[in-house]
Amino acid sequence: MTTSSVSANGFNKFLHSIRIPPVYYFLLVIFIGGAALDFYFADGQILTNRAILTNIFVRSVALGIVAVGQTFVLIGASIDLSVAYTISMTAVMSSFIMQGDPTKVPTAIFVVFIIGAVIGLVNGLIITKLGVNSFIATLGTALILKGILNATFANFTGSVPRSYETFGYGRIGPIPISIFVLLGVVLLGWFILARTKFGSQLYGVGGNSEVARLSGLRTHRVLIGAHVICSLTAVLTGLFIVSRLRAGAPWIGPDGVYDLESVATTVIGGTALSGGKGGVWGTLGGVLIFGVIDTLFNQLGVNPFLKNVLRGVIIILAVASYTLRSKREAA
Amino acid sequence: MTEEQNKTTVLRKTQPEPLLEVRNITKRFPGVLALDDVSLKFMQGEVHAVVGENGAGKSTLMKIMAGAYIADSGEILLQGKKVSFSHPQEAHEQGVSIIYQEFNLLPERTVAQNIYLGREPSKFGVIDIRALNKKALTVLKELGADEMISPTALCNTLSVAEQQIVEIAKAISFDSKVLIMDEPTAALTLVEVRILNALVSRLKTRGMALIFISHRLVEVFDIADKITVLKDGQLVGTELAKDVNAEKIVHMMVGRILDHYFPPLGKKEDFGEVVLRVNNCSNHFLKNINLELRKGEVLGIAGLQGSGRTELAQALFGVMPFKTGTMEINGKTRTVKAPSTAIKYSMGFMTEDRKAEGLLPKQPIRDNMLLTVRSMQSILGNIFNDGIRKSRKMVPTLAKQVDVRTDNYDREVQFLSGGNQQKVALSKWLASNADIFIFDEPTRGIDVEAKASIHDLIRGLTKKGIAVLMISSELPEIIGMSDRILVMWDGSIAGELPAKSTESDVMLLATGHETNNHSNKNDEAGKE
Amino acid sequence: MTTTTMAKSSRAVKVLNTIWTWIKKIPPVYPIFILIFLTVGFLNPNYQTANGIFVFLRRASPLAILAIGQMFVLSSGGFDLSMGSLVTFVIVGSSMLLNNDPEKAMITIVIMLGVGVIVGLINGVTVSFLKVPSLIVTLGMLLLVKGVAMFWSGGAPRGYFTDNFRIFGRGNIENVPIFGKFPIALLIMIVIALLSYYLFHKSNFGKQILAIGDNVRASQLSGVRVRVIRVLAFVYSALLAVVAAILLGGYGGISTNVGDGLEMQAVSAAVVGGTLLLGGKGSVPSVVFGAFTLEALFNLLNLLGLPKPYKDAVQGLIIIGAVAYVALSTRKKR
Amino acid sequence: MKKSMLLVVSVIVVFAMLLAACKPAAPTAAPVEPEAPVATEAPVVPDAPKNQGLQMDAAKVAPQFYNDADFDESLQLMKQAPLNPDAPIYMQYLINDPVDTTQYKKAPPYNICFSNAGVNNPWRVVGYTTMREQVEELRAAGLIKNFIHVDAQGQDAKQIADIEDLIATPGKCDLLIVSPNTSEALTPAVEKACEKLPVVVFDRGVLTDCPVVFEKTIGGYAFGISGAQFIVDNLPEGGNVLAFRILPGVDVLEQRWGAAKRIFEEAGNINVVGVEFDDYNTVKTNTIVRDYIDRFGHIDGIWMDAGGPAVGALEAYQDLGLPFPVMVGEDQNDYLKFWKENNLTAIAPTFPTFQWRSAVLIAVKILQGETVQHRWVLPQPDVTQENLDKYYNAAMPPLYYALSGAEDMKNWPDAWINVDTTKYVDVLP
Repeated sequence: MTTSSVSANGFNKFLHSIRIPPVYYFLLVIFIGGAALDFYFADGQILTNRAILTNIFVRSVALGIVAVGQTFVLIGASIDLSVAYTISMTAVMSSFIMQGDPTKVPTAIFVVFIIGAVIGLVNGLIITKLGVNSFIATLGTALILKGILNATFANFTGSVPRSYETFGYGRIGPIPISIFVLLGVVLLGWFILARTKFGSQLYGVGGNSEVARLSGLRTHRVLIGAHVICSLTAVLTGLFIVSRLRAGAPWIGPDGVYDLESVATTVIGGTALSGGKGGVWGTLGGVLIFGVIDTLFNQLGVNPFLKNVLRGVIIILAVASYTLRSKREAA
Repeated sequence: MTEEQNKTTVLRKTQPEPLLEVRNITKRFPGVLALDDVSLKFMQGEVHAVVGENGAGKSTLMKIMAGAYIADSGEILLQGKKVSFSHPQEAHEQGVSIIYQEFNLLPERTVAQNIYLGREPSKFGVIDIRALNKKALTVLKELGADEMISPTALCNTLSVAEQQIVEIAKAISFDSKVLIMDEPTAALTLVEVRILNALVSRLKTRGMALIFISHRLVEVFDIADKITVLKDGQLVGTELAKDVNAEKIVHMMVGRILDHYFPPLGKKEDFGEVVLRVNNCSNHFLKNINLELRKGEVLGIAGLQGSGRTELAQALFGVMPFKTGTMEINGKTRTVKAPSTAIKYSMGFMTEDRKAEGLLPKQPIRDNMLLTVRSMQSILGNIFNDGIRKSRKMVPTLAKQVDVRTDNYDREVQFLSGGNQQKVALSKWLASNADIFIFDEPTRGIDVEAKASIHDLIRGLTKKGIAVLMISSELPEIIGMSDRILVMWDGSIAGELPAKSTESDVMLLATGHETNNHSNKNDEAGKE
Repeated sequence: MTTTTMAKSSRAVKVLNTIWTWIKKIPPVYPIFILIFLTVGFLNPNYQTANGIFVFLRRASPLAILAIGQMFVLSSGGFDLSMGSLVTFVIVGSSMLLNNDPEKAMITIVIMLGVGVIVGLINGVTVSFLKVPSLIVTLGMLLLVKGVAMFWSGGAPRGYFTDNFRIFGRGNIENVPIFGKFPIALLIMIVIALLSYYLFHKSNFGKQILAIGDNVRASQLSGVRVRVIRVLAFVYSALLAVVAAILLGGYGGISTNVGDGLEMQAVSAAVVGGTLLLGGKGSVPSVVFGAFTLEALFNLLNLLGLPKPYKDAVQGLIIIGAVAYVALSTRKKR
Repeated sequence: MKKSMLLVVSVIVVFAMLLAACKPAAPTAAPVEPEAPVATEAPVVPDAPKNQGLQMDAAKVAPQFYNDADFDESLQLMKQAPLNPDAPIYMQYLINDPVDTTQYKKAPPYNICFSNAGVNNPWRVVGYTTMREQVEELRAAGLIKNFIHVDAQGQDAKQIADIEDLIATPGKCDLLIVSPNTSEALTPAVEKACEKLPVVVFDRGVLTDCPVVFEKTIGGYAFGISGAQFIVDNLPEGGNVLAFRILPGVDVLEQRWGAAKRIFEEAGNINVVGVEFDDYNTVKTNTIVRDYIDRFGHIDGIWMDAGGPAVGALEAYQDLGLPFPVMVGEDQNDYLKFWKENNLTAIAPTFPTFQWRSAVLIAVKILQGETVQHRWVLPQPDVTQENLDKYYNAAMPPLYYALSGAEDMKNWPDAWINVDTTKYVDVLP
């Protein structure tokens, strides 16, 4: 074998190994189509204005972080509908503990991550040990969190110190810090899924839990781990949102529809609801699609009610493009 | 025992301690006693074949040894020490690994990821991908399959045989002392079987204990040192391979002489007109299928796994319809694009995989029996007339016909024994008044008694003028039941054999060998 | 003599055993409902009168209807999350169509039922033919249907509900022997429950829904037209959502967020009524009582003076408990 | 199996306890008996311990939105006549706080951008319609070219991103109008916008003084005072009051309830048995009213911080065959109709929707360099028995708001009867 053929081989292998998720072609089409529409019907800012381009990402940060966590859960053939209230819980608890005092920031962050881990643990335990379907289990914990939150904090509570707002509004050079955080979470998510034993085991558990069990995996532990990770990403989303809103209120999670939208973007990104398949890069693509259409609708001045109609259509069509050729019956 | 250098020989000579031993294992499933007080010893450097009918308890025993099931009672000894595996991983860690009958690969993951699932080479939880692929390649090389299979290929791109090799690679990658193989050769071609046999000998000289389940007695005699026969969950006996012949083993397996076991074949005058004729039909899997099925006959379809037996049934029944060619049903040309059409043209299909394809596990016996009748009636039918009551009255009759002994038809079928489940699955086709029956492995996984009664049932059907197409991987069953035999190989029909052909005739065709006399035999069959 | 007494006692044990097995067969939702309702009646004498009970039943009727519809889809192995939005759509759309004209009431109801059929068809066809999981399809429809309603009305519905439209949700049949007043909403619920009972438990339709929910592959191979059945289940669910919406509109008047969260309440009621998620088991009477149980529980919490938000928390605990109970008891059986 | 179940249950319990421990105020899990003494809890207001409703969580007023000085000022403003009585009501102001705007002066036509919290309730629909009709009239007059409307659909996070989008393009907007979704959350975004262009905030406020004009009618305090005082004046002896709020966290709404609460507390003998959030949902409101009647036997006065679901509450009485309570609603047409048809003892404090058109008119004034009021306080009339006939218009739809101030517009009343917010064009070709 000559060196040149080795390197060519290596390059092909590389191309093969990165496997660009198909959602990015969809994203590209939407982006180009959107830019063209924007160019003809509005002021063409999407392509020319860097601030609007970065804002597409900033819009995607909150949903993106939690969608990474949702990807873990969906790969494990589970689902987490409690993320919206986990986000609320985080936002409320962190601003309640901080009370505008910069010295309390570490305590607050520590406490909310612990709470997040406990929520994930409870979800995981109910699903694995009590054998409750994940849809109902996490819907149930969502309702419990909702009740506790609304009964305890009826309002904006406390506030975050100015310094903490850097997370939401700060920039490194021209690029908002939050974008780095999102990319960091995606990279970490990718690393865990693709490069660690845990990730590999999660694919196993989601793909076929019986095979995973027979291969000697502790399937319950793996699934619980995925749920804990998902709740932790929800916590991070909550911390990000509270830094932008200055204070936390119980409704910010459900108002953002983070539960269903994180599932929708993850599925659009190519992760199957049935598990064992997908990855965080696809999810990022799905989230960016939502960011692009949001920006596009604003640029074009689309009627807000029509936006929801179009969102619904896009969710269904995007997923249909994957499932159309599948032989299995859907339910 | 001080001379370490010649350990193996010494051990053999002096009645050594077994590597793995099971004592008094009993395991019960709902409605079935799967294993009844079974004790066995497995030695180092020895290939030990475990044979038995379907449902004899072989797979259950293997799963208990590998930690996938927990025995109700009894104990397992590994190198003389008592062990209890509550989880397959514990078995792996102690050196007992297993290849299962069903495929156990994750289709969306690579070969290397599958082989080392849960045991990836890693530091602090981070996988060393290069080492992973390298290790996988080494294992594949050991199997001589490194040219054929790349460690980075996704498993859903592999052929059935390649997947089987990956399974074997996965099992031997454990550096095990004991390797259990549950029908590893079922899907392999002869060449691949030879590779496997060579490999088994290699593993044997390494000092491993190999446990081997197979239906193919020829192979068993090729590589096994010892043969154990199980029947109905009980141990019949263990023999040295060189001391016995196939007949003896078969006798031990079935416990009676074959002629008594099967109902008499049909007589020529019983066969009526052709009810199903397939002319040059093909689809993406099947090539140029031609066949005729007559009233009152049992047409056996033989072939190795992956030869297209099940696919043929699915094509006939409209699950994976033919793309080209014509089909005639009862003399009229018909296109069958969906099972519901096939049922309309009075066909019935007993599927191979009862649990996945034949039954509604959570529904009562009654609703399972009436499913096909209901699917033929109008959707809203029966609300305002007494059709439903009529249908309900059918249930006891059907139960009697298939000999399901229960007075509670509201029992969920998931709680029935395998044999009764199969009878329930059969009864829904009796209810639909089908006159062309396709049976795909009608006696898989049920006990001998139930088996016999199903065979009687099939014969009973043909006596009523029903045409039966019976697919089976069990040669004795094919030979014992069929009035004619079609043998499939590589998606096409390799040839036709008359009733009472020998197993070797069938096997030759099934492995892709042209028989010189097969056309003659056809002629003879025609003359008779 | 010991032997005879023993024989006697063993016979008694046998009888007790048979009684016990009968009791075990009763779905737990009934005793739970009775227990909660008795407590409610004990705390508030209103619930001891026929009128009080009717008020309660009328209030529970829309949820019961929604839960039945949801149960049809759940039993077939799917989800219908678009119900709540459809309720909103019907309420907003009816007020637009009625435009204060009592003569349009009938045609409005017919049109809305038509909309229900269309929404159900889209749900069902997308699941069956495009093979998109129903969770995603109906989630998309949730956004879409509400969006259309808001887009149509511009956010503020136009007309009043006329009295002849509201009568279904609000009216009573007067002078009914024994009962006195009998709420029309309850009557409609009973009619729908009976119809659904026949469809689900007696007709081929219901048996085939259970069949595809239990094992799609086996059903298909037995000739069940899986797609047709699935589509019909979604259509029926959407139709019942429309009926529930008409009752809710009659009961509460025009509001643009009546439907919010109703789909999850319907799932909860169905699950409390013993419906198996992902298909294969369901029962109309149990689900109706599941809805009643949920409502009675909310009443109980109110009478105990718990803050309203705890209603959600209790609902969460109840559905987890109901599913865990089923999961653990079937695991034990195996 | 049992072990794992125990584990899960204990984790849930620990979790709940953790939350309860973190809770900012008095425990809520303890059932509150109607006449139970509340000595064990630290009473919020020492002189009104009987008002258990005033100690519910929903009764808490967010301190950052409420202060007594503003309460007093509102009380003062309610009595005050406009300083420019000749202007139409939607341009009148009650206090003098002039600000010079010559630095913003530009040649027309103008491009005005509007970041809207949402068009998600009927009050906002009527206001938005009025606003857009005003824009069309100004377009006809050649003063406005583009009016770019961005809707946040009730989400803070989205509105922040929306504002960032709008100010990202220099020259796209000459002026930014903001109707904030919530006050605290939108403050940073509005501050950022102020650095780049003139900003007009209306309806709900923000916690910064940077906008050129913050415009609204007298506001939440006045709304709360009018309704609560009416109940204090008309409630029969020993009557129970139930208070409804739509949602927490909005300054205007917090102030309404804060003011009402103070009036109730100061009156001393008003027994507020409950404060509940109704999510602006009539069915929910109806149910809550029945629940409270179940629990307390009779509810004699209902106070609402937003009258949208008022008819839902009243219908509960109608269905139960009970006499109507002393009622506080809003100027929504269905309520006025119900009031008129059933001769209620009722009042409708208002938060007039005409302030939406004021925002546009003020924006144009700023861009023309005219002097405007930095804090522009518009008058806020109540609908009472005396003037009910003036405000109730049978021709208008049920979700119309009487104080739209739109009667002098070109498309009156069709644009408000057949509401179509989709017909307006943002960017002119």
